Amino acid sequence: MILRMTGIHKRFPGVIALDGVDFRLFPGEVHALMGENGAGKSTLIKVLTGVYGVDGGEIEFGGEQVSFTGPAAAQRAGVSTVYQEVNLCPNLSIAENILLGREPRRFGRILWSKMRRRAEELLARLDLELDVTAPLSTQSIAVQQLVAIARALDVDARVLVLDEPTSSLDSHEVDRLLAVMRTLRAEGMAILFVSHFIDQVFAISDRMTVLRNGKLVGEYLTTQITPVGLVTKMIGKELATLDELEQVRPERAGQQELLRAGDLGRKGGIEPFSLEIQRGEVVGLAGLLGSGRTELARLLYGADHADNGTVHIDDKPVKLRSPRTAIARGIAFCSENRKTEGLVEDLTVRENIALAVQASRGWTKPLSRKRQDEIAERSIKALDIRPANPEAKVRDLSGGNQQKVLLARWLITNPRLLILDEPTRGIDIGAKTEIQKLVTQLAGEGMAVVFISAELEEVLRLSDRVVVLRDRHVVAQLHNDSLTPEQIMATIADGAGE
Amino acid sequence: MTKHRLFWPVVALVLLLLGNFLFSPSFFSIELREGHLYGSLIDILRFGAPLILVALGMTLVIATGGIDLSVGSVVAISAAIACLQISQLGDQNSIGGIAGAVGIALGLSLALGAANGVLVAVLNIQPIVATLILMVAGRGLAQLITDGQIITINSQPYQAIGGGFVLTLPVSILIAVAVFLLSSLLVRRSALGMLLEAVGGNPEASRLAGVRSRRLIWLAYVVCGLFAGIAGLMISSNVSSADGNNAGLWIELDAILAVVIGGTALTGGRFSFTGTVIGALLIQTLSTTVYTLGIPPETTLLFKAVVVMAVCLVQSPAFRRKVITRRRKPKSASPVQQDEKVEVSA
Amino acid sequence: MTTLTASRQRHLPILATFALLVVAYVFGATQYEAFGDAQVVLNILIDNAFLLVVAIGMTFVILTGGIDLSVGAVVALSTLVSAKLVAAGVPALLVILLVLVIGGTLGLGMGAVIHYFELQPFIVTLAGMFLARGLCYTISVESISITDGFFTAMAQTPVQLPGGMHVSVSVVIALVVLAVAVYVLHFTRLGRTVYAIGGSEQSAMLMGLPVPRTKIAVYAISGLCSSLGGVLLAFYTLSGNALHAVGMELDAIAAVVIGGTILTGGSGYVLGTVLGVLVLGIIQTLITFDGTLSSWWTKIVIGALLFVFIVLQRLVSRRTR
Amino acid sequence: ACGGGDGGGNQPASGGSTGSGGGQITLGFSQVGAESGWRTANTKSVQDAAKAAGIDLKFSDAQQKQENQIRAIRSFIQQKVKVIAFSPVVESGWDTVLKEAKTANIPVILTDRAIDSPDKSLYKSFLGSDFVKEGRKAGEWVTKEFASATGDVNIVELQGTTGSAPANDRKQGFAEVIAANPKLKVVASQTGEFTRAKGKEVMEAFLKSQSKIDVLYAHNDDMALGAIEAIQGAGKKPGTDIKIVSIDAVKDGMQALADGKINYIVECNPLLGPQLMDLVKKVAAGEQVPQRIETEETEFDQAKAKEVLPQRQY
Ligand SMILES: Nc1ncnc2c1ncn2[C@@H]1O[C@H](COP(=O)(O)OP(=O)(O)OP(=O)(O)O)[C@@H](O)[C@H]1O
Ligand SMILES: Nc1ncnc2c1ncn2[C@@H]1O[C@H](COP(=O)(O)OP(=O)(O)OP(=O)(O)O)[C@@H](O)[C@H]1O
Ligand SMILES: [Mg+2]
Ligand SMILES: [Mg+2]
Repeated sequence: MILRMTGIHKRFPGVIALDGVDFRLFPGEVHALMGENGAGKSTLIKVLTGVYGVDGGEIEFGGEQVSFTGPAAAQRAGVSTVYQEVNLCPNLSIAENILLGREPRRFGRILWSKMRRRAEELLARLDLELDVTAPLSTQSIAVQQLVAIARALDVDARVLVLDEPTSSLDSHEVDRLLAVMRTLRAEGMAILFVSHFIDQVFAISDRMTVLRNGKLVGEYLTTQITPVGLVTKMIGKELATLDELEQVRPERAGQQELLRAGDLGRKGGIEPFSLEIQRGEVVGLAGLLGSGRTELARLLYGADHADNGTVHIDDKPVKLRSPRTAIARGIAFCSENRKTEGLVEDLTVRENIALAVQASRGWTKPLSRKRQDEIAERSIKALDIRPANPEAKVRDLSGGNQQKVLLARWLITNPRLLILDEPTRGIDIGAKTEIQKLVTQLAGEGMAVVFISAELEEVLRLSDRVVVLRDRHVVAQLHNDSLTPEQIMATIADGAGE
Repeated sequence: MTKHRLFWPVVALVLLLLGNFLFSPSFFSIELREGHLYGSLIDILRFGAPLILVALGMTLVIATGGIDLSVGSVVAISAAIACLQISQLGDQNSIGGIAGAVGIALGLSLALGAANGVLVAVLNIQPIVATLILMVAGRGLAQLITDGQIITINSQPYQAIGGGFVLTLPVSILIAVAVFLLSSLLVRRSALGMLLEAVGGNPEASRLAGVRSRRLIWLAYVVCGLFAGIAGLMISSNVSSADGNNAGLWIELDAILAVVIGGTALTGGRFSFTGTVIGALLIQTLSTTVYTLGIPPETTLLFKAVVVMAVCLVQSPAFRRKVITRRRKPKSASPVQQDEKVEVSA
Repeated sequence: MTTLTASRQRHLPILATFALLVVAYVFGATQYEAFGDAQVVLNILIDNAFLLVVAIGMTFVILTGGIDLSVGAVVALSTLVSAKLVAAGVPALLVILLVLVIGGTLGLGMGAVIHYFELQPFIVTLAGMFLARGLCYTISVESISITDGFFTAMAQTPVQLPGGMHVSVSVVIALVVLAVAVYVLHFTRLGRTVYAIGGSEQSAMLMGLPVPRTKIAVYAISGLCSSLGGVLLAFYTLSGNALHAVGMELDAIAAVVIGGTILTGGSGYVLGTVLGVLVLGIIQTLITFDGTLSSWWTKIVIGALLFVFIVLQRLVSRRTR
Repeated sequence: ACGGGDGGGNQPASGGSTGSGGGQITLGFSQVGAESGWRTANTKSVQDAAKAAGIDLKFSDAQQKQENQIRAIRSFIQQKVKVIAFSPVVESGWDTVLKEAKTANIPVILTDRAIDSPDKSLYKSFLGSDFVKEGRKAGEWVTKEFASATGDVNIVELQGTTGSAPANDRKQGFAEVIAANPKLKVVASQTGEFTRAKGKEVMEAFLKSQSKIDVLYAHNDDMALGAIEAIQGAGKKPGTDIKIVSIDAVKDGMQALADGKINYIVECNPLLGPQLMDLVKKVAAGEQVPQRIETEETEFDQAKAKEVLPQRQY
């Protein structure tokens, strides 16, 4: 046994995040840490690596009792960690983000060319070819996540901790990562893995520990538990399955055009494309990493300026100069990057939810406090945000709950076109079902939705139409009657539609 | 109670006042002299009033993640132009003329604030250099207006702004209180406060949420300019003269300090007007303490250094955690002995 | 392609500033007699060597997203301590060493307080400024002349350059400091950690970088640079005075920021700082050469030139979105 | 430029041909700044006198920074002016740049404040006031005024900017004189930074913390003027309940003196332009000049103030 945590207690003001949790980890295993949003997974990891001090309990590492003073100490002892949010420095180059702290040096002097080569090698392990001298901030969140993984892989570690490393990745990258994990496991590495994707967990893990509300539910061998059983343990009750959702998808597509983009494009972002969106229609965007889905969405929202093409809304030409103009036309955009482009972490849940509505009203027409409370309460209930305290700072929420707050902000604006860029990132399986239902329901009420997700199944389940992108081109627009992931993948691979 | 974020600044203020009291027992006494209140506490409020005003404006700017170094110069310009106007009046006591002068001064302050705002919000110049420009040039402008001289005026109504009394209360305090209440009301009753905090907390997220961040940031500088202008009127009226070089000199530092002591972070986001007022009063009390205690000018700064440091340390949760209440060792929970589960072979 | 544009964009503010400097120089040379003399450029260096050193220290601090308001006071303290000790007969080199130790220690102390007690740098270094300035006054309210042979030699021995031109020893020292700073920031782990902290302190911590050490180090470096700046100012003026370098922290900050470093940290270059110092220097020089401006017009024109520089720099290097 | 080149047309060629036309003298003048009305008057006097004397003036304002002043002197050397004059910001630290001037054969005149260099050959002459003497005069007046006082005389002092030469010297001179009389006690002394606002603020505090104040000694008129307002605000009569002595004799101060709110002012004359220009011409002509010239200064009591007030220029 390389790691043993016993009776871990961790309190935050007003919340008991961990309540007597035990956890063990053996060399050569992948151990999945499971639980709903806010169950305490990330906290356990941060306690382990010394980001937080414990309020009770013991940590034994490599046979010795330890109490790491911080991530640096944990790293030195051989614990390499990818934390849940991308925790890298956006101002530095990709190479530096991978190798900072372990730069190849001679007499204390950093060898830059060696560093670049080393970074490229590490990225190649994840099947990634990037210009490693580019600043990290120019990269999409998925790439950033991969860079963080590459960084963790480079450490000469005995324990690898991965907190939701796959939340933004699509199947190809996930497969790559799982392959790398298998190799490492074979080499005797102990891996702690957190993910809300049940199939990934079953594909890779040997053992699972389930947490619920900060308490230990139990430890199980993967071979001895079923997906349904696992989910039941996580949420404490049976989960209504998704299957019915696929049936309820109504024949809607009201044939009433809401938005028409003609030859819209932006240099360095996405090649000119044309797209029509009908009322009540869910348009899914499918494509690989960096295929330009986010870029496309940002153009529709006016977050970036198009340098080409036209947009018509209700058959009237509009110039989307800024998000404000888009919002005024009833467009909403929920960004994939909740930390830098979404939430104001210092503000409360209530304020973050009310922000977009308030912004469109302008500062002179404040939402009354009562209205704000109402909105917040309703959202907290609808999306099961925990803790259910509208006055909690968003910073203190767990990753999945933060994502729900961001989603809530846009859902309440009641837009005509809702663009969701990876809305279910980091959201647990129960809540994800709720959100998918919600999207279907909203579309049924006539809202148009553009849905982007790295999870192809999810896109297919929800969309009436799938727009396929590749290398920043729109290559196909497929009508979704029982499309399969394979068909989409084939379209992407061909690079040509029908 | 100790949780409240203004608890510790208030404690520091009270301690400082008590310190004064120990040294000079008449410190808290307030008497009625010639029909107005008279005493050390009143002095603190009276001389603190301009600082409070400037610091309130600064709070808004800092909330947006900016900083305004030019407030001192705006103080000087506002003072200079008002006094110049009044000195040119035939009758320096004519209310109309004074109102005109005050109007011109405040208008100019607004314009200067707006100019700062344009540099920051429209041209995206870093606030510290954007306002540095006016900080440097503004002093010159003020001296240009006064021709490098001190303009002395003799105007009873104007003098009332900074030195007068209404119903035994100093007018300057009333103005400061009014501005404080009005701006608190404005900021918290409208959505201004929340939107400013959003812009300061995460500008990009706010933009994507549809907040008119440019306009808000610009507005913050405009208000800051206006408040500095009012402070300038107060300062000049208090001594019935305008001193282009010295009026409001280094007030920006004191104002920023007041904001920071009041618990608003220089990185922007959450702000507190009440905290700022407490901070400003603390700074003014500190000066008064120096005079009351008779600390020689050579050691004044050492004294200030010690007090400022002490105030901040008391406020710092980390300090209280690490030094005042030594961290108790956590009781180690009895390890739950569990049956060994099946080992996984690698 | 992307790298090229990316790096060009990152260097654009610096290039723009440099171009503006050249324009300003050419303008001065056509406008004022004797301005075109290359010695004028060297004089800008001579007159600003100490500011350069101080601003370099400040660059480290600002790159981490901090700020150091104590530099001016530390400079003054250093001149005064030098003068006092030299007058008391302590050997010059020992004095300089002592002064550097004092400056470094002050910075170290402030850095430790900032880090361990999680206080805002602004307030801690402001207290540091009060402290250092206060110490000055307690040491002496009078200015003290330095007559020591070593100091005088350093002050008055010109370093001859080809073409009959010369610089001072201080300039050489400042350039050495510059070279060291460039090296440290771009080729050592410490330097890269400085940038990382500026990018995101939280991330740097989670990446396992030595955040506490580095954060404290930058304030120590700034303190060290300020005290060295103080020594250079003592060379320059051959005097110690409690009123030296009042407001120099603003000059230093301005130089750093004009040089393209972002006040929130993480982005900028020391070479930019050099340009920032030169911008301030050339503005002053233009004004002294003009010699017709009244006191207030001097300030207004300084402000206006600053405005022109900053706005042009901004417009030239503006990203074309 | 203006035409009237006069007296100094033919001196030994020292600087070679200069930018300014043949016979005209170019004077480089570096001023401290414009920190007070006194200083501005000083600047104006120099500018006006230069114009009147037909001297080409290169004026540079140092904004209270020694670095700027050194820079200015360097640039004067670079521009090969005929004579350099400056009011040093501080007393020490001029040797290096003055040596450069000496090497370039440019004579230097100090105005207003002296420097403490042991090498007197670095400048030709000093023209200005003696701050210590001013302090002494103020002290003498207090001693005389309270010669017959029984019991202690409580004095409060408003100092100038901490560390500045006038503040140091005026404090010192005053203290020297009143030391002779044990009844005269400085009970509180605080800096008012030479400004009215600070003067008022500090005096307000003095009035509360001191039970009895007989005399106020202010290092300049502005602080005294501020203090007067504080005294009035406390319901006392300045000049009667509290005697006031200050230094400078600016117009507002003289007015207050004439009004009986100040009791005595020691003059510190800023109008040394004409004297300076005479000196410049002499120096440029290579004539011998005295090392130290003190400006003509006097003291004013209330009667004398009324008399001269109409003619005061500043
Ligand atoms: N710094 C903090 N301050 C206060 N509360 C916190 C803090 N960090 C976490 N919490 C609370 O602790 C609980 C556990 O959070 P944690 O981040 O461990 O959840 P998680 O299991 O990782 O969830 P997710 O799947 O959403 O990432 C949550 O209720 C959260 O609100
Ligand atoms: N493989 C890659 N190579 C180069 N650049 C990439 C790559 N992947 C992503 N990028 C960066 O991502 C941006 C475009 O991707 P966008 O965010 O639109 O993609 P996406 O389809 O949303 O994919 P994802 O969000 O999964 O990365 C570009 O600005 C580009 O710099
Ligand atoms: Mg988590
Ligand atoms: Mg994307």
